Amino acid sequence: MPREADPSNNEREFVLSALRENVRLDGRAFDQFRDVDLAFGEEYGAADVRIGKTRVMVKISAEVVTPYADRKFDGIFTISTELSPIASPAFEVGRQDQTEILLSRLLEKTIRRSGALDTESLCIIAGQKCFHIRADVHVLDYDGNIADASCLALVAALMHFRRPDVEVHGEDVTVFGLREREPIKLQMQHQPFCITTSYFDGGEVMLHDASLLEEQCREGEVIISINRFGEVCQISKYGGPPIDGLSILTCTNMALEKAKMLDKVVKAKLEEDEKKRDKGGLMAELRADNEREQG
Amino acid sequence: MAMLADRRRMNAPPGGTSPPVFASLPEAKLTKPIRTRNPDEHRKIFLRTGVVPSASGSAYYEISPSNTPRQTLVPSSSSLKITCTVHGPRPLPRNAAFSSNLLLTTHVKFAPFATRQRRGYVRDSSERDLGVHLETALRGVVIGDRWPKSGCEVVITVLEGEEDGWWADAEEGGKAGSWGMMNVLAGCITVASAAIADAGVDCVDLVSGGVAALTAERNGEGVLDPCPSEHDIKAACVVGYLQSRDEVTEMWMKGDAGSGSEALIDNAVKAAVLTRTVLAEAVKEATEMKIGKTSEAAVETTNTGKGKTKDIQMTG
Amino acid sequence: MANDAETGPGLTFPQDTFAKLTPRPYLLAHLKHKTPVRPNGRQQNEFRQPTINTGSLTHSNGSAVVRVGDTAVVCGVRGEILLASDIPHPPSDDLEEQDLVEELGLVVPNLELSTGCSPAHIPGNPPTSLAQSLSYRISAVLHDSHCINPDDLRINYTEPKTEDDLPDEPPKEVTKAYWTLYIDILCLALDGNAFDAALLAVTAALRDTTLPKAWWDPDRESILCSPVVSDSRSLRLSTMPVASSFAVFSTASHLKKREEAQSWILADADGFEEELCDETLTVVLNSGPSTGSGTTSILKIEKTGGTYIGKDVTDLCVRQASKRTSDIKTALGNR
Amino acid sequence: MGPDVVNHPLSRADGSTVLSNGLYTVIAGVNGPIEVQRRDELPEEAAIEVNVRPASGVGGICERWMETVLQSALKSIMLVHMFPRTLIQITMQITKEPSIKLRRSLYDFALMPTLFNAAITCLVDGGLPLATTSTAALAIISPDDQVVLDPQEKEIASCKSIHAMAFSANGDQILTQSSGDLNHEDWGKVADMLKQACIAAIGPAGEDTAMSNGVVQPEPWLRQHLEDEAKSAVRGKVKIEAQGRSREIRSSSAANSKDENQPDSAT
Amino acid sequence: MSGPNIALPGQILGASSSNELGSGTHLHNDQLCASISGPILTSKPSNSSKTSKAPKLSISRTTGNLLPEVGTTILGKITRTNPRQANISILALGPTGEHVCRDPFPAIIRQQDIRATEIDKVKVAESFRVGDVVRAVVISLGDERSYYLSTAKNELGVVMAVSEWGNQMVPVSWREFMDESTGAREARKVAKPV
Repeated sequence: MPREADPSNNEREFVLSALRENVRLDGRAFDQFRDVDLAFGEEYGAADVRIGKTRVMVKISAEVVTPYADRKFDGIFTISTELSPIASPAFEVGRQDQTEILLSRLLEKTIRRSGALDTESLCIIAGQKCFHIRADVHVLDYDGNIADASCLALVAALMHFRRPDVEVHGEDVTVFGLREREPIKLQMQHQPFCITTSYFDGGEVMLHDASLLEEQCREGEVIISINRFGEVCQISKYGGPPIDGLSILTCTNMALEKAKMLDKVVKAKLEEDEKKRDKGGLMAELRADNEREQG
Repeated sequence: MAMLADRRRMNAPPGGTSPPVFASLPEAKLTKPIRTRNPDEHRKIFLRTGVVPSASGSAYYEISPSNTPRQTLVPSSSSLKITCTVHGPRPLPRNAAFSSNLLLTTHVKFAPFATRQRRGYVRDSSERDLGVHLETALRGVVIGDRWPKSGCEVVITVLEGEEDGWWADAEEGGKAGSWGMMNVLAGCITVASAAIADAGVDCVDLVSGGVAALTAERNGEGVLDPCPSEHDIKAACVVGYLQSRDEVTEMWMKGDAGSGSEALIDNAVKAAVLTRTVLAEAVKEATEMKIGKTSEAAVETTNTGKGKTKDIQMTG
Repeated sequence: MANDAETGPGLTFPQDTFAKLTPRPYLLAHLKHKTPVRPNGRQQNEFRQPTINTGSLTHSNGSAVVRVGDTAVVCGVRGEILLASDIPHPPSDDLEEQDLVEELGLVVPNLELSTGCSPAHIPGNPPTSLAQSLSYRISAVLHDSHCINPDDLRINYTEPKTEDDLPDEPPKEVTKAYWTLYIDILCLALDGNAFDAALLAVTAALRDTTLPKAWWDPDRESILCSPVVSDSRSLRLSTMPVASSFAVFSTASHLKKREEAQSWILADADGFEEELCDETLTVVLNSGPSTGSGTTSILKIEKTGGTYIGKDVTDLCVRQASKRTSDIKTALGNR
Repeated sequence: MGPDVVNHPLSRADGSTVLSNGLYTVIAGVNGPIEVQRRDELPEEAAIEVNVRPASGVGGICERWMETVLQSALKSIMLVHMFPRTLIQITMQITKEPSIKLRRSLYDFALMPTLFNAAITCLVDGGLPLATTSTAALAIISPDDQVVLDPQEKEIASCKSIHAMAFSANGDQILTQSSGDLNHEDWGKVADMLKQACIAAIGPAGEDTAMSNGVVQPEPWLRQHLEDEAKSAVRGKVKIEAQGRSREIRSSSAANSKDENQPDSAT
Repeated sequence: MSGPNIALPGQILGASSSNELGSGTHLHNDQLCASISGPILTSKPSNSSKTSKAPKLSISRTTGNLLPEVGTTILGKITRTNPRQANISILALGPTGEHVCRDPFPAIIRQQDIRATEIDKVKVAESFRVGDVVRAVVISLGDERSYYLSTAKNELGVVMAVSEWGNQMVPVSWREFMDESTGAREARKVAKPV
């Protein structure tokens, strides 16, 4: 299988010495993201995120299933991350590689285990029927920083998604089609974002949103998942040379700033999308107002 | 449940299904089958080689079911139907290390419909166990050093397995030993030996499987080839036996044989001797057929038929 | 000719060797001969005659063993029970009755090739793309032909009258459970055209299938079945889908002129021929369940790879398939 | 009306397109020729791998079937002998599906032409040589026995039979997938109409058929798209050549193929 | 050949003291036993040989020889080439390929084993192309993967080849084949036609 081609020594040296002179190859500031673009699909729960050339798409779907026997009052929420060769020929079909495992673990910790989605609200009849919300993360173009991009797309898609409405009569459940009844938003408890800080020279140089080339040259990374209130969901550092404990604090502070930025992007785009969906409708106005109050 | 779906197969409906439960009705009372053969008599075996032409060697083994007409939908017992294919000697897989001997691998799998309870497609531990037992039975038989750096796969599919006992007892919470497995193993050994001979792989002898049991009905007296649904088995033994050398290559004993264990082994060997006659006959017959075919083919090629034998001639 | 080794190795090969070393020229030589015969001795449009045995598996509700040349397939049908209350997402009311079997997943066919049926299919591996495609195509035929009547799979219960019911209202009948048919197809020997043989085994096994009488027992709150043979009923297939596959052997190449290419249609290709043919066509005809009954319609035409099979060739193959279908039905009817 | 095609939306894949029609949106990417695993290696030609990935959920046996069908259809028009012992890897991600639930085989058949067209356009974008231009189209026969080209999802849901076919510029039939309740004559009718539609999409090559039957001919969307693509490729060529790191195994013939990226029949 | 005497594996054929061990047999204790099933062949000791007097007992293989051995002539197809060696799949055993192998055996012809003379000047690319049918002889069991073959004899080398344009070619000299329809010549290590 073709592996991701390693940069040549010259290339690596070039990147590193530029960084030592406070220059990134694409001219960005160290903490600057590439252009972040978020677009929603025609249907609910499809979010397409681009950060520079990196592109990730997330699709949410819902299905009525039987809950797990040991979690009768909870719905089911699963995140599937399968990398395919469309993003890079280094990703093989049907075989998990390191990148895929790390990404899926990270999203699991950041979104699922932090309780971002309220799974209890997905229960229809305890022990019998519940919603299974499924998020499929499709990485389409891989130019570094897929963790931040995937997490952003996932959060945006979850917030955009509407599940079908249901009605319960005793044991009978009626599931309404999207056209029969207005579908319902998922209950999100908070919106965490992954912010990856790549470091070079033992932490002397810290970068946000590294490109693939920068990732290949970096010594290590610290990934912090944090919501806009500054609550940290997880911090990971997968090996790499040790860095000063205090710099984790710096990372966290910087991550908070970025999380707030991404949060704003999501909110703005959601609002835009909602306006587009029912133009001029009074209902739409009211709903948007309510949301602002909640937020 | 939905999570466990196998993405390479069609899956059961998401709600999950259960096998039918039969009502006990007086007009369909099942009676436990009774052994009508003599204790030292083997059931009739059907064995034929060469059933899968694309394999190097193959054989089909069947213990014909008793011919009682079915009055109920619930089968009273089932018998054995086993197919075996041998692939090899052939080159080892790319990643294998050099081996100066033939690498023999065995594989036993029950068909989903082989037993009263529907089986899965993925091998379970009992199937892996059978594979290991079979490998032990065969390893010493094949003359491996004649086949350097090559491998040979023995693949067995059990289309219908022997039952572990009178099923109605098991249903009522009675004992459920896995006695059927022993008959299956004996069948596997015999059918594999036939298929290996069919493939033309050198062996020191034909190896045949035999089963014997000590039952509660006949105090102390053993029976050959016990059909588990007919007996109340206390202990059983299966052997892989080389008759011309009087050697046992594999032995598996279960249950409490007490002081009768030696007699039990002797009986299993006796059963294996009975099976061997069928095995030897089948192999011999197949070989005669093959010789017939080659001489036929020789005749055919000399009478160079139309278009069938096209020689290409080099010019220049 | 095989014995001229004494004069030194010449360039005359025994047939098998010729076939192995240069399979394409070997097949080509046969087809180009003035009285063309395929290397397997068959005519171009000749199918292998199947032999069909049914009902030999003890633990199946229906079973069949089909041998077509050196391809052998065994199929077992087993019924299990799906309780209506276990269905997480009951079908909506506007679902067409005939689509119920598919919607609920009541028919579960799986084809297994990893049985050592050929040197290329060794066990211990998950199903190959080929095996998965075959399972899919079989399930598609069973669903699209609507050959299984959903009513045959329903286990209904007439609810006793309660005081709330209006006195004149007929008793309410509800479906408490459904039979689910697990169709397990094992390929025991493979020499080409697994699809036709497998589908034949499936239809033969389904025709052989009997399901016990089953009822809802309100006291136990479960389904019970009658073990009495005379209570059981057989599955009535409403239609009989029969597949006929063809392969195209062609000398076409991107290095040669289009006009120079020659192509041959081979009915029911064996394993050797399949290896050499890129283009395949399968025609599935659907007709009444018994010999001569009902009108025949086309259920599926599937073609891929190559460019030889256009409209005219398809027409020709449909005609051959139609003849093949009546042959198969006769073979099945005689059982 | 042809589908909307967006060229080269992805940066990593050698060729890519987004293709959307009323029913589906598919994003396709091709990598190749690239290094092949030993077990898939073919001594005299390139191996072709097709991956179809559903919008939600992991692929199952129906995706494997579609991949097999497409792989075999594409292989017959790709010049695989130019790249022996390499791999051409086509991945197609479905991003939008019909909004109403279709029966499995209707869903799959309706998807087939979208996938085929997406694959063809992304192969052209990736500069992989093809023997001929070809395109696929979808038709159904309605319950009142009318043939409907490019049907809407509601028409698909209630159809009597469904047909996905692909034809090359010279009218060779590359792919046929028909299913439903149909007879001989109807099938012939559908095949003719789809053939015309496909040839019309490829453009003026088949002038004689273009005016027949007084049927309104769809615009040659594929031809227009390919011409645009070729023009922009010539413009962008200097840029491509100046682009950074070269791939590990891009054989010289592969590099040449960039230049001859128009299939011969389209010129 | 009416009713040949068929032996089964394990069957005792005679005492090892009075018989020579042939193929398809093995020794057990002092007995010569069959190891495959097939007709028993007895070859009379030739009178000229003084050392072995005993007749040689062997069992004829109904399946034919199963594996390539050192010295076996084989027929195979070239699967890939590089400047040092050509990879080949062994497809049939015997000078005319009497025994067809079910599974191809991987093998290598090293550059130095292509030709008997001027070994250092041989170029693999001018001797073999992918797809050529080659007759060669096994010279060693090789490494864990491939057998090693040689074509360093006149009657060994390429026996059938297809030109770049997909046409069957004919040999025109000891080192060239010709495409008769285009007239193009291609270099090969040609097996001497007999």
